[in-house]
Amino acid sequence: MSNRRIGVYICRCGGHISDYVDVDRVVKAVRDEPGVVVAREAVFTCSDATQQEMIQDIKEQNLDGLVVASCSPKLHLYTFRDVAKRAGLNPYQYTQVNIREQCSWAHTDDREGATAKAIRLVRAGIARTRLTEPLQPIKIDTVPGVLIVGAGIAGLRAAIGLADIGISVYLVERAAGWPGWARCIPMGRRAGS
Amino acid sequence: MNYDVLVLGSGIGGMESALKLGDMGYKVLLVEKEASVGGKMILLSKVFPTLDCASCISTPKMAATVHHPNIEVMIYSEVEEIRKLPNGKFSVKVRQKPTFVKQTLCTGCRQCEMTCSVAVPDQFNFDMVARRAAYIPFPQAVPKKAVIEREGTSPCSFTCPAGIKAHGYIALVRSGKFREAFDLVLENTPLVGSLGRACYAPCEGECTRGSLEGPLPIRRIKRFIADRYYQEHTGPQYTPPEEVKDKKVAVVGAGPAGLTAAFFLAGKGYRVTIFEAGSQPGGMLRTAIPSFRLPKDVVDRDIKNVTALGVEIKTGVKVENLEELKKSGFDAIFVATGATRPKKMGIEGEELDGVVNSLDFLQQVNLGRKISFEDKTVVVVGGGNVAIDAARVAVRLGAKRVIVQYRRTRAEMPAHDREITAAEREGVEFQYLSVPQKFTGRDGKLIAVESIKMELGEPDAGGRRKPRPVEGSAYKVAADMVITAVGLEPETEAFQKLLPINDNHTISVDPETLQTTVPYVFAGGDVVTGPSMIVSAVAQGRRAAFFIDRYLKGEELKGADFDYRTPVVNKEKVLVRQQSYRTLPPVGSGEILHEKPRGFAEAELPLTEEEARYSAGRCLDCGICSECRQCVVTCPAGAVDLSMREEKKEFLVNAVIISTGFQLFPAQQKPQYGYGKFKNVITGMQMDRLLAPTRPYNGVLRPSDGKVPESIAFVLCTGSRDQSVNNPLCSRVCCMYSVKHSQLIMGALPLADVTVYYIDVRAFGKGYEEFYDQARAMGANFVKGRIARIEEKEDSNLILYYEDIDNGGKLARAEHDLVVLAVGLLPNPQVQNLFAAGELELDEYLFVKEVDEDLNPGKTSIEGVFVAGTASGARDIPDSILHAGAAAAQAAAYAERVRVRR
Amino acid sequence: MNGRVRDVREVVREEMLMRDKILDVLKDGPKTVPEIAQAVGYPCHEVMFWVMGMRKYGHLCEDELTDEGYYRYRAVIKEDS
Amino acid sequence: MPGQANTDKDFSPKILVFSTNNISDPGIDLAGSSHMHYPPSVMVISMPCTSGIKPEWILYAVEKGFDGVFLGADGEECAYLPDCAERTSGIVEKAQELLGRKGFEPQRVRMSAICSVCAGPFASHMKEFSEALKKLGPARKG
Repeated sequence: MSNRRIGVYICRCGGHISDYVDVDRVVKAVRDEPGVVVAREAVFTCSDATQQEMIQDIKEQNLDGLVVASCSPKLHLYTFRDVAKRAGLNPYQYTQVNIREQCSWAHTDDREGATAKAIRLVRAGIARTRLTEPLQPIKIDTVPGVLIVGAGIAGLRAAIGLADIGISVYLVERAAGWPGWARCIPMGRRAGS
Repeated sequence: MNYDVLVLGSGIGGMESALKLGDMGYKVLLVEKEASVGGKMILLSKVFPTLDCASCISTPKMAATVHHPNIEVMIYSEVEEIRKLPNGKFSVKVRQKPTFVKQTLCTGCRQCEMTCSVAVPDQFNFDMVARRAAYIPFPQAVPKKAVIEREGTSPCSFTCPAGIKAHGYIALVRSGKFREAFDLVLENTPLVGSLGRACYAPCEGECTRGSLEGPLPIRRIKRFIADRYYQEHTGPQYTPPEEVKDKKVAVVGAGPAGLTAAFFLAGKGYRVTIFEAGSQPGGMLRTAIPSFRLPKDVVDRDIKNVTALGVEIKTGVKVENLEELKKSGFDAIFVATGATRPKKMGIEGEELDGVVNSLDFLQQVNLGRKISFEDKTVVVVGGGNVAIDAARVAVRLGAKRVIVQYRRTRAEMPAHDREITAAEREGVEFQYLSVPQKFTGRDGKLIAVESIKMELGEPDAGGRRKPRPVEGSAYKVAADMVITAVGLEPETEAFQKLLPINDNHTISVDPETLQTTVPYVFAGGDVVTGPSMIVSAVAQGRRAAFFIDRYLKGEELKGADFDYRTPVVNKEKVLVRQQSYRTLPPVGSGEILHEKPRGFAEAELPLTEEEARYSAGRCLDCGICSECRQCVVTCPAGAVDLSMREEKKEFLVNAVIISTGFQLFPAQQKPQYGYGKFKNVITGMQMDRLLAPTRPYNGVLRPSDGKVPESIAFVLCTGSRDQSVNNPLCSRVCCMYSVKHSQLIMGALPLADVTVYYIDVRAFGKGYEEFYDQARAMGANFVKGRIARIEEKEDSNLILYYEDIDNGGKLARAEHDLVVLAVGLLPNPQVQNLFAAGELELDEYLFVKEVDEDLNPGKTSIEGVFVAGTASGARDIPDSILHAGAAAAQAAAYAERVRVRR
Repeated sequence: MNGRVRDVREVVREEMLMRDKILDVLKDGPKTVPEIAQAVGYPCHEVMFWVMGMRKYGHLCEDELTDEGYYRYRAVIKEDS
Repeated sequence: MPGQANTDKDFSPKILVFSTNNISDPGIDLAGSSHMHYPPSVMVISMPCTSGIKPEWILYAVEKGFDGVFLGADGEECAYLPDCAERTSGIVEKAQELLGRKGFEPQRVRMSAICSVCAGPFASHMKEFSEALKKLGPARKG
């Protein structure tokens, strides 16, 4: 993880970032951070053209880390994870840095301060990318069966509901009344069977 | 496209169902009519009884819903029809409304909203504050993308032949953005000043305000825009485009059509030359329209808008051979020579000295020839605008008597009514139903006009009643001058060998593209349409430029989308959208009309800035969006696209969940409580907004004047448990949300008194009773008694009359400075229209009926259709979520069964 | 309607017309809603719509709370553009 | 808000904020999108739930140059743990203890519930905290 090859893209957001943050200075400041191979700015990092550029950079320069400094992850986290994926990376090899909602827009009164903060935030994002191991989704096989304790109306209705969608149900009832003494009644059937 | 389950409505119930199903691996289509998911819960301050932040619980769910790999969310969309198929599946038609913002490009920066020129009540703040026509629903919206609300094209803009965005520039003037308004008009025509004076303004005829106190003075507002701009800028602020194309276009005729075409073609980078037969450019603007209506310096300044783009105007050049012109290096030609030849009357004496045609006459005067009609009697023949212009000019030249003879009545007169009235006021005499039969002269000089009276006979093919002479009614008028104005026609003989010419001398063109049979020749304006309005000629010029550009680029002409306009908005709908109207009288006509005016000073006063803005402020914003295009200009991402159209999509789904939620009781239906009338009476939902951090005001304030309230009353059971409004049901949430409000208010405003008027407090859920006790302990005053009526005092405080049950049931009164009506929940009536008639059963209160409520909650009368949340009855949030889970499980089971059946 | 309360839609629409007038009135310093209403000659409850709309879109913001229980509002000098 | 005078020109305390992805981070975002101002020396790291913070991290942050650490906690709305606020306050206590042992003022750690619409409260917390830290002076003396 020490020799990561990272691409960094700083968004101007059509002025919403660049009006308050000196984006060129941010690019210069992070260009020589350890692991950074590509550092660019773009008017809109979320535009199709810039996304294509990222994918191309990742492929051509063999990048294994992607940092996009733009807006809140609430907006484009999924967009850029998808970019990473399309470029053949693990989506978690990408880090979103929020320099709009939590930087340019919050410090519209202080260009110097906002620029310094953006540099720190992007550096932090790069460090994070450099130091993290990408996650792999894990798949765990489960048993499509459910144990229901109590065969009152709630237990019974739940059992029917589960059985209806093809999940085996084991319904356990302590009392001696209905549904009889059965301790363990398999009620389900697999869908389609 | 196929989905396992369609979920209708993305409130907390809909999201819950969709997420449950998505997590189980089912493919879900979620349709939401608003521009964000979230429903009503996201708008609440807190939830009871835990006082958790509603937004904090909702936002992660909203994001999860939208990003879920198994859920497809369609926002700003409405289900039009659901039809059950014999195989148990459902066919669903969805209408996706255009958002006018390309969702993939929008970055949620709200710049469009900041610059938008139209303010409308914000439905997400329950009308307590304004939003813009361009808007992001609320700060936590998911997706956080702007939409532009457009109900259609406003009638004024829609009717303008030239497509000038009348509503747009009106809205800009209202905001005081005069330069932007000028630029907007300039997008459709260079002749801003001329149209502002001489246009016959079809827009004003369509103005919805016309059915109230009278239309807006749209034309004069345009004149105001032009005057203001021209005052500040003696020349255009632009230069020819940097990128010049190598193609050249010749425009024949420097009238409105030619100038407009040249303007747009030059703007696209073509090298354009206009050939004008007259000595000065402007066409009819210069020659025919008298300067008291249109000063010639205005025409000059308008023309500068064209020449500033590098257009060369060659005057005194009459083009007769188009092929030669083409050979001299032009790639396309636009013929816009107008209708310049006066028709002859064909009666005896027309050649006499003293008989002139109107066009020659007006031209002479406009070119500054000194003519005096002192002591003369002038007869003008004809009833068009040119005739009236001639008559009014004759008056100004000092004529003793000016008579207009017209063969039909005033009602049939083609001249603009405003002009006729003006002429009357200036002392012009009108002899209707009169036609000259002969002009008599002495020594070749006119001395009299011999006319005959007419009567109107049967309507002809065109529906106009044909005049016929009345026998023996001939009469004679002594006259020194006759001006004939019986019509104009194009002079097209020179083009005859190249182009097909119609019988009425107009050039035959393809009406869509304005191309003639000779591909490189296009024609437009009066030479194609016959005599028409300036604004129609402008329209043709614009159209020609569009298609000439395509022709020169080698693109297909037919079927190209020129000047698409969203369908016109329904004026009736506009008028009922608003409950009441204040009378906003139109400003005076501004015309200085008096008997026998002399000189050619402009007859109409300009609007003052105050008048212009006031007049623009009368606009009803018919289409909501004014098309002022500020958002288009300002959007950094170029995401705004006003030409977007709605899309209809069809899907096949296995099961349906209806989670369309509830409506709040419209509190106006309890007039004795004065909601909508008394300023400080609000609803519980409005109180929730006031308490939420994304509130409409900067705190909990009285709507009457922004004061921090000191004494707040809650009126429970407003519109629920109330036979008088036809809703006997308990709404289940009003007690608790009012208790919640009380607690929150006591937290936010420690000095305020809180009184809750109740019938009985229903605190049935887990922790609810404790929550209620807590409110009491905090100091909320609970008074048992139903409010009979509320009165408003002079200072906007409110007097509540109630039956004080705990004190022997005597009538009591109390004063408060803010009253919150705890309105109940009502069914959402739109559900009924989703399915083919009667298929979906509703209960007696019009909620969706649960046919097997005890064992299968959520099951409806249609197998495979389930209902979740408040669509089937009043519920609080936890119950809605529970219900949504039940509906999801059953929908999954049905989907499974349908899948198996296949 | 009783003629005293105008339709919300109509009042809200006029924000664009009233904005400059209100900003003009605020030139001399922050004012409460009743003070603004008196200066522009419109009823308080209508001024509320305009002031709150202008506040929402950043043309003005609240200042201190007066002893009478009213907030004062002051014009915001636009930082951008 | 604009127009506020900067009293102490030399020292603007560096504040590290821990926020939560679901709840306090959107609140902090909202402060930005409403153009509310707070000192740019505030930096935010977001995470799933503040109850996962180790007290040692806080000490580390202060040792490495942050003058204060703020935990923007969730209330009961936390999607992971209903008692996360309690756990977080436990962490704060431990962190304060750690700081104290190393000679740092315990006031350098603060926590408050920041909800998804708490834009205004967040901005004022930051201003107040910043002022308080100014009075304390830089964490690393000399």
